[in-house]
Amino acid sequence: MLVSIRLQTAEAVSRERSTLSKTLLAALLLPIAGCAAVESPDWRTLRPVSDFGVLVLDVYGDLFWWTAGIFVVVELLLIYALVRYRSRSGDSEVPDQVHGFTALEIGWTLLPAAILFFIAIPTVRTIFLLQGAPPDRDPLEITVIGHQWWWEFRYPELGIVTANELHVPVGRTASLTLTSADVIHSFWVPQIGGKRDLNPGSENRLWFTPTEPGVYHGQCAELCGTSHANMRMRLFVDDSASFAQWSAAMRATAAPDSAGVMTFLISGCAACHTIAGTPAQGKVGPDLTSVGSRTTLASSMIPNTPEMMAAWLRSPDSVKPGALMPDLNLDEQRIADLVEFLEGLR
Amino acid sequence: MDAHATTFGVPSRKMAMWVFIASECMFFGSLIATYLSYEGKSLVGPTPREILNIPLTSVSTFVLLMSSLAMVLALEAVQTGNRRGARMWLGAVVVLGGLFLAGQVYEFREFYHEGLTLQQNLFGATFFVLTGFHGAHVTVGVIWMVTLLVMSLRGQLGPERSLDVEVAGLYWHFVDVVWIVIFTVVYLIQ
Amino acid sequence: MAEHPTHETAHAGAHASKGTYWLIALVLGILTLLEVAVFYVPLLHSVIVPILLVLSSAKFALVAMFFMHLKFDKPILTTLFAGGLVVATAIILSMMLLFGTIGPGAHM
Amino acid sequence: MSAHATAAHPPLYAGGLRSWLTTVDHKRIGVLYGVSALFYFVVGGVEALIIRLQLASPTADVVGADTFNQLFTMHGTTMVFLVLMPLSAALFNYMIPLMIGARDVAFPRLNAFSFWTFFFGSVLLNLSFFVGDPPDAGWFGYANLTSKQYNPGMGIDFWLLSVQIMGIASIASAVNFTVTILNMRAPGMSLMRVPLFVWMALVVQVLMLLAFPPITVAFIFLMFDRFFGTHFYIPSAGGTPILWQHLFWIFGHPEVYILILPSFGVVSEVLPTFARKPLFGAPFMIFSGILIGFLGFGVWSHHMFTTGLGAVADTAFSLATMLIAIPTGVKIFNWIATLWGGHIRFRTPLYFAVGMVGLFIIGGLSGIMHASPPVDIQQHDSYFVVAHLHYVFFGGTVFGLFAGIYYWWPKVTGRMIGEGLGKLHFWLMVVGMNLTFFPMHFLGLDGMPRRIYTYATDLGWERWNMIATVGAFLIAVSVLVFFVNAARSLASKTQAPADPWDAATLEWTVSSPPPEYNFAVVPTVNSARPFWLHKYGPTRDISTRTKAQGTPAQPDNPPTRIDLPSPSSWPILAALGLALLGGGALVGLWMVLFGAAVLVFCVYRWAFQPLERTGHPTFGPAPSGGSS
Repeated sequence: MLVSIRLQTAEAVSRERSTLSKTLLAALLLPIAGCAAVESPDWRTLRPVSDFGVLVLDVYGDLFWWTAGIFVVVELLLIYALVRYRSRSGDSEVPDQVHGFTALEIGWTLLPAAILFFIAIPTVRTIFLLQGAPPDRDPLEITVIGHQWWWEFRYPELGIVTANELHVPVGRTASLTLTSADVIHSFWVPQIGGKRDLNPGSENRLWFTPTEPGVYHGQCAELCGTSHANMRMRLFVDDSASFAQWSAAMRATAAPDSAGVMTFLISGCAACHTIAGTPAQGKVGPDLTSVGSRTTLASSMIPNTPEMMAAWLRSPDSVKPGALMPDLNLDEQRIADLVEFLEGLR
Repeated sequence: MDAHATTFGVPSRKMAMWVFIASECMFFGSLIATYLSYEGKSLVGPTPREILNIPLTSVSTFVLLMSSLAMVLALEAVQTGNRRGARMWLGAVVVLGGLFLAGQVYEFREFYHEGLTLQQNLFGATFFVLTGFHGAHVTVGVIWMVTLLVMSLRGQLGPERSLDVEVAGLYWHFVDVVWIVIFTVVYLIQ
Repeated sequence: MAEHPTHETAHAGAHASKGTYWLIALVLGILTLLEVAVFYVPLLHSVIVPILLVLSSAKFALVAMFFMHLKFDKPILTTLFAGGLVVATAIILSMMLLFGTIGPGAHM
Repeated sequence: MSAHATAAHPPLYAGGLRSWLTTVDHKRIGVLYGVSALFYFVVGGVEALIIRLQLASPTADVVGADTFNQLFTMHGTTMVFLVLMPLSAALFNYMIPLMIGARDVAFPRLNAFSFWTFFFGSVLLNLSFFVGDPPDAGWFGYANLTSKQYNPGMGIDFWLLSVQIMGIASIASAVNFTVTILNMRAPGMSLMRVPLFVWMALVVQVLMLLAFPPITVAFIFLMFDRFFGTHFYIPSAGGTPILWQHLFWIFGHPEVYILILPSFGVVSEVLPTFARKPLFGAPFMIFSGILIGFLGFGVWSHHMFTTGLGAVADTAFSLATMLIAIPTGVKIFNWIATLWGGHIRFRTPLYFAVGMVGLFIIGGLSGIMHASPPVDIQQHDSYFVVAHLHYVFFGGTVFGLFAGIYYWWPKVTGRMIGEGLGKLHFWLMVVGMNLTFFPMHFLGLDGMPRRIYTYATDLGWERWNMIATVGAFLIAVSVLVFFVNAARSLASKTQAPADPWDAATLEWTVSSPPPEYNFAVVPTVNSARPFWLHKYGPTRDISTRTKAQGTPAQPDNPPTRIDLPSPSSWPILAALGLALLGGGALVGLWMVLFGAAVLVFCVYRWAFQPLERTGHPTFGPAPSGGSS
């Protein structure tokens, strides 16, 4: 019996090398092939620039190799069974009617349990690490408030309020308090680490210590309405010197030229926006105190250039669909004045 | 499809009612879970302690418990072919169920006058939705009982149809046990 | 939603007698009275929750076992009911834990 | 048994539209479910294609932001409630009574009511397209984005009312099938002899029973918030949108198993048939299915690891989630062991079943990653999760259900379906599916969030997005091939044999399609594989024995007549009343009251209408099998 099976298999292999088994193999290994096609992936979540991201990546690494191993073993077993036990044409024999093998089944119940044990340990340890106290005893406290569809960043100890561009110094733990002004949003800078939701009516916390200066892309990760896709941000990890410089500049409220303030006030902008040191104290939209110093506009959608600023003022909705900033029907002269004024706020 | 042909020897309709009751456990479980999760989280009054009328509700609870007694006696009467008893006890279930509902309507009106509405606070919302859906179940039960009573009065409710009464009874008793839980966790444990 | 109302006959198993029903009703009434009494005795306020839970569980069980005939009926019916009941109870407890109604940090 | 296979009987699907509207036959209702589901499969697929076109390149402008949000909301809602659930229901309806040796379900008219309620609910959902305001808050509809303040249009109302109506259909159908499976089995079919597919169906019914009430309650709260101004999910009044997340996922996670277990069941029927062996370790398979269902209720918060529930809750839900991997692993190993040592015949159903095993593993393994909160918080709401869930629902459920469709196609239609086109369908679908969904892992790892209608050019996401879009169109082609194959099969004249696959379960003992009464003589079952036992005798030492030509296992002891339930108009009218009651909330109170009146009236007429009426044809004794 055994011999005959061996003969069959040998025959099958030499005769056909069946296109079927080949294609089957190719199809099921497609994902692996896909992986292999990508040389040394440099995807953002795999290139962390904070202690938080590194902790997360460590657990991911563990899990990846366990699951990849299981994947390869199981798929190979499946393909082997298919190729080895394929019926030849005209074969009307009935195979042995095996109903089960209890010891084996108990075995492959316990095996995954054992593997899970190895996955569970780093998981639980990291959960408590990440949700425990920040490693730095004097972290930089920042409050992040989600809005449809922009980010508000407040530095209570520095007296800074800004939007959409978050600056943190390298090497010092940033401790974020997260909440929302309207619907649920989610704070996510992939290279920093995992996300944490911004829930209206309650506060969440998240800390990380950036390790590499640079500018990193971040984005809201919880569906929050029309322009969810456009709720982006930039995280600037500055070296200590430039962070000090930035925060000093932010705190220095340059007396803005009064003509510009006047245009800003009579155009209706002040109903929603604050500019420190002026009567404009609106709380609905982003704080514009030093908007001229930002690199981007409209929750990091467009570069901060006079042309783009003008386009944004002309028709907010066509830049960011659903934008809550109304189209004020400003004439070109007023737009030019406002652009000049706002770009001057540094 | 009679009892002898079924696998478990239980009439399918009776089993279906039990299956439905299991599902209802989750329905009321979710409502109760929400009530308890939001307990004490209202931003403004009135609070349960200020407003819940324990003497009134104790009487209501007693009325509903006694309706369950009437229900089993009605079933017993139908099974033994006691038509007079069936009418009397089904009538009693209808009256007691109606009394319970009347008590609830009175209670809701009182609360409304004391400033507790659906919109007032979380207590109002969770309380009215939980007890309101229970009341809706009682209402359906009362309509069902009236139907059975009319059938009985027309002489259509002989012993051969006692399963109709038994299944309706299971529903009625379940509505009663739900109230046992609500009375305890909403009214007595504040 | 009664299906085929004419064809089934009740499975008249060994139900309790009328006397038992009256007795159960009496016990239910007394338990309710006890519950309300516990509510009004200030001395018992520290242990009111466990007492009330025990009393109402007893009422629940009596109605289910006798009025709903689970004690005399096929075990499959009890199994079905218990399935829903257990999952529902577990969910209520988990939600209370998650929302801080009970457990660490609760006010009760 | 097979003696009646060729007996004359009235054609199952004859009769005009009215006979379809009033049918209470489980087979016809199964067909109605199947046709509706396949129709919505096309609708949901077109929605997906538009989504993929929009994402194929950065800053594309195929549809606007709002339309995109509506499309993925409708795609998700459609695929979950209008495709995968009813497609499973189609197989349940058609096959369960046949597989357990029953003539119909326990409550045939309730069954019709379930279908029509589902159907009207699905129509109501899609009506939102015609009033130009489809829902746009995602199929998960997280509060408080669904509140009146942030979503003032009617879309959310359409969504919440129609899903609630379909939920009632699901609960009604779950009650019906739980009782059918438990209580309507043929003599001798103990629970351990119930076919795996039926077992998984039973677990699914219980999950529906227990999972739909919480979502109903969540919807009731949302309805009260939107219609009556309560504050269940409104933070300014002390409520929390997180309550919605809990209630939704208490439903939502069991729902995942509601969607995948039917497919597990199909594969557990198909693999043994084509390997010509019994299912390896059937009791383990049954218990692991039950365990998956049970554990499914204890893990809902693993969808909420970014919500901020705290380290203790995260740990508890993480560990509970990991436990589910154990019974799932058991299933996969047992399937492979079923193939092991068999004589595997490579027919189309086997292709899809094997494809399901091979692809589901990928979704299962990425699921294990998500069980670990530190990993999950990176992957949550990113395209990695989109990849994961499509490997589970497309690789797992869709492939499994297609295995079932090909497997039972001859039984249902009485026609064989083309092997060549079937295999082409399979290969196109495998390649298309991997091309579409595998790159999404990479996109997720590169930080692409889900549910975004556009992305900037400088993020480097366009290559994999373009590949995914190409894959999606390949899937569309494969589905087209399926429809061509189906049409050719239906047009062909060759009658399918009763038992084309040499299978082991009861449905293959009757003709294809089965007679209206299913079994002329209700079989007596003495094995988990009654038909196999009948064909091959006791299974010990079977390897040398060749197939014995069919002799009836049953003593010919026919009943005098077979009473079948009569068609009834009341279930469909009651379902219409329910839909008017629910949908009426969008029109006005008068419509709600009108719907309620219709519902109550129809329920009364239904309750007092005898199930079997005189004058309806009954069937005489077998083997003549003709109508009398």
